[in-house]
Amino acid sequence: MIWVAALIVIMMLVAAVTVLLVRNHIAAVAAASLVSLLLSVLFVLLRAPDVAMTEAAVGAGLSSVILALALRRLGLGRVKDA
Amino acid sequence: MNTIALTVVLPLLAAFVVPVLSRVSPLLGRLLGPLTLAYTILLTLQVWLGMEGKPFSIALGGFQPPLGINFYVDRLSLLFTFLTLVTSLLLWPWRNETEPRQYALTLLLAASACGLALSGDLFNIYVFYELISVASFGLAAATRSGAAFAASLRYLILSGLGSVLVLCGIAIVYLQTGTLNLAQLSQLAPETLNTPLGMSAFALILLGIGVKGELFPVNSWVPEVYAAASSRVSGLLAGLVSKLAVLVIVRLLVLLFQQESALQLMLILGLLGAISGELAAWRAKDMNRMLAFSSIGQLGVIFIAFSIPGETGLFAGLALSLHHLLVKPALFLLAERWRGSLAGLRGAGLASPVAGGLFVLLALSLVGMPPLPGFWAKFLLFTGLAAQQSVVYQVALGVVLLSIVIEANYLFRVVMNLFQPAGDSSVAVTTDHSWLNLGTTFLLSALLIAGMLFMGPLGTWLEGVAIQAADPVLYFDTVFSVSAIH
Amino acid sequence: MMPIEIGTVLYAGAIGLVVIGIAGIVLSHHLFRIILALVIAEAGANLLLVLSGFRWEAIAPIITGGGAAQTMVDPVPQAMVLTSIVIGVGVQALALSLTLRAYGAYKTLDIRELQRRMSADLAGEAGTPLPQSLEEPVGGRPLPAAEGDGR
Amino acid sequence: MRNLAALVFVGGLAFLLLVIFNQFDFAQAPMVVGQGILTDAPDRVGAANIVTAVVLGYRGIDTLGEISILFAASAAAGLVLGRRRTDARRDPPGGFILRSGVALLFPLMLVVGFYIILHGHLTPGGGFQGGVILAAAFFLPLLARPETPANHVGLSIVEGGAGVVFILTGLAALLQGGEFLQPLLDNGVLGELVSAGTLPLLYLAVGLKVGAELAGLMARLADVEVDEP
Repeated sequence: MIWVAALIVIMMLVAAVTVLLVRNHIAAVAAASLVSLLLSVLFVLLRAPDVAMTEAAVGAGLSSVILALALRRLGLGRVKDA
Repeated sequence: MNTIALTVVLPLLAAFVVPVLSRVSPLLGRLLGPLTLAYTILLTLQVWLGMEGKPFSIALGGFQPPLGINFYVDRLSLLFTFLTLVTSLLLWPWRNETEPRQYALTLLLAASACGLALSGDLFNIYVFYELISVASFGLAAATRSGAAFAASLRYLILSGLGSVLVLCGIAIVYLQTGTLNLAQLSQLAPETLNTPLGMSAFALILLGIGVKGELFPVNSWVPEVYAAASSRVSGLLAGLVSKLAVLVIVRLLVLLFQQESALQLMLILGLLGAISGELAAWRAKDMNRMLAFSSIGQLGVIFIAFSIPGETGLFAGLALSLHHLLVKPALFLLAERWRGSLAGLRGAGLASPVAGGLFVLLALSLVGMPPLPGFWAKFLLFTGLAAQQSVVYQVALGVVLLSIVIEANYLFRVVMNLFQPAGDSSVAVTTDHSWLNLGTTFLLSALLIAGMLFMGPLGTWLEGVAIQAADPVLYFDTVFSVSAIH
Repeated sequence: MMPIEIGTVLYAGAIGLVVIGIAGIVLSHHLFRIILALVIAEAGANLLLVLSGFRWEAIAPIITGGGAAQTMVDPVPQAMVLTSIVIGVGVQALALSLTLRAYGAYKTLDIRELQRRMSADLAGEAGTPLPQSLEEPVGGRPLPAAEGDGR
Repeated sequence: MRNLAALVFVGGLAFLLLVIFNQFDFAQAPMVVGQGILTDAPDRVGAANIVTAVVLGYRGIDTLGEISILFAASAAAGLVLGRRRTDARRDPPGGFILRSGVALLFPLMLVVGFYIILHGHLTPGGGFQGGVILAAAFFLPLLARPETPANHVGLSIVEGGAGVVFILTGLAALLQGGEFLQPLLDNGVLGELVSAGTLPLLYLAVGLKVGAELAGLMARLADVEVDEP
């Protein structure tokens, strides 16, 4: 279990740093969504299925949709934006 | 007795209903909020008379306190519930063109403020704190100007940072003790939280909740929001919301973090806030900024007062808080028509003598002119500070004196300006204070005068409130004796 | 699991998220990034709370079948985290709405630029000169003298 | 200069937090309240999912606060974003695949959403998770058919109504002499669908409210143009 956990944690932290550093906004949203997804896997490992479901539905799903909609309205939603 | 939960629930219910009801009948929509608040004020008075000064606790959902959430009702929390409801009613957005959503947000603010005053559970306090935050973001942006959106957004970001810090603090407390119930924590605290660990939890929570309490390093939102929001909202935020944040911090301090270093941290942050706020207010060029910065300064003084150990500190802090709660919203209401640069206000006091007179009265009390209540509050602070042995408190005494001098200086400058005949520099001064604002200010000033006339009994009573609130053993016994009866 | 303990790894992950998030809030100047950073910091705090209830050899707090004798993990932090996740998404949506409007008004997403224009706006409304750095409490940042309108 | 101060702050915070949390033994935190609830909940509340028992029972007022926060956020967002301009440009309608996909998914997501909500007291899931799925279900048609705008009046009726149901359920207990939010009705048999007293009703209210609020928020953010203040 420790290696699984360590792997997930490392991926999560890398994704979190990516969110702040990547120039493309869509990629940043995707990375934030990945953080939530990995977090929800961690929650499953920690015996918190309720929290995992919520994190997956809210963090990885809904929150990304809201962010993407906002990006579209800000005019930053094009992938080619560097 | 358990009707006290209704002070939180009924405003929430009204808030849920208002947007829909306003579509059906605009009149009913406008009346629902004030009626609900008036009814809950009556309920609070009823409970107040029924409790006969003895604290009690109610177990929400019938689940006994350590497992479920309880509301702790003593004179302090009831006093703040009452003040919350009355202030929200006085500062209600009466204007015709108000959107129903703004009614809903004001009601949510009132409900969560009552919840903050009553709640006896650490995480529940966090939930109400978030509710009060979200409601105030909405209200701060309600003027719908670009500046209001930007100011509210910066406020939100700072508050969000604060929330994360509070959550980390709660996680530390929970890891250390395994419970969130304040009464149980107060019993466990001497063994578990009286450590550097507890101190760091306190620091995190202090910084997090301090965002709303205009605490020193996390108060950069204050001038922008008060300058961009409507004066009623500024009055609510400066008068009410900041006091409830302070109240929560003080409760946690009394119950959980009874250590000297916690008090000293708060003292130092309060000192920095007092001095930086007053200096900035002294340099401010327009009314709203001046009031905003002086609010930071006065909150700093309140933090200094609460950092005096024991009931002396509570007594002085409470007196200062109540005084500020009365005076600041009144000043903001007067400032609504006197927005803009201070230089442009020349002669405004002569043009509308009632408003000018009220401003002078409020300013005198704020500075601490002897017969007015402000003097007694500051007097209590001085005696409390002077009685402390530690050097830091002596320094604090000096700083508070200095801040009063600065405050007097800039307030009298404004007063002089107000009553100087408008010479050739005839800046068009708007003098038509709305009857509503003037009436509300008048009411608040009348309360101030009444406080002056009944200073003796009021002081004794307030000291009783402070003594009751300063007793963690009483808190514990009250919460757990009730659960035993259940 | 001798060399590294799993607890250390998980705590490091949670604190890492919190710190990365807070660093993003404090250091970033782009409003959208700041909001994303806020989301990450909140996620880290949530993980911290869930960790506080974990137990070895325990099952998820759901009673299945007949035997309820097994030990379970602490349900209280899980309930708190459920609450805090939903609070987080509400605050995030409000933050984005405000961002849209602030962008509509000032046409910038740089928070320094935004604050500069807002201060100029407020000062203009009040009829006072642009506030100088000393008027900000220390939490605020010094403003350079108004350097035109930028773009 | 400011960046340096911020870096120092962040570094200090990281160090502080690491030191703090290094002092705790992993998975050894005292479980005072948690243990009490684990022993008390099955008989007292009758929900097989103890997290649900905590969310709606022991900490019911937290949940009320939380749905109020969502309500406040959606009201504030509505206040900020304003009404949709009638002549606003709309997105082009979605293609055939999107439209038929949505037509297929919509009922499915509704069913899944309600299933998750109604089984919240038995299995993982509940009002929040199901509510999010309901919100997604109502948002999908907006993507496929932008020409039919969201029914904000209907959504506000649902969110207000669900909140009222939650509070009235709590008040009913108060009127009967209990405490606010005290569970009513019998617990029933642990693990059955109709059990745990009023909990499923409360979760249904929470789910509808969360769903309506999130759907409203998404629909507002999806509008391309709105009126200027």
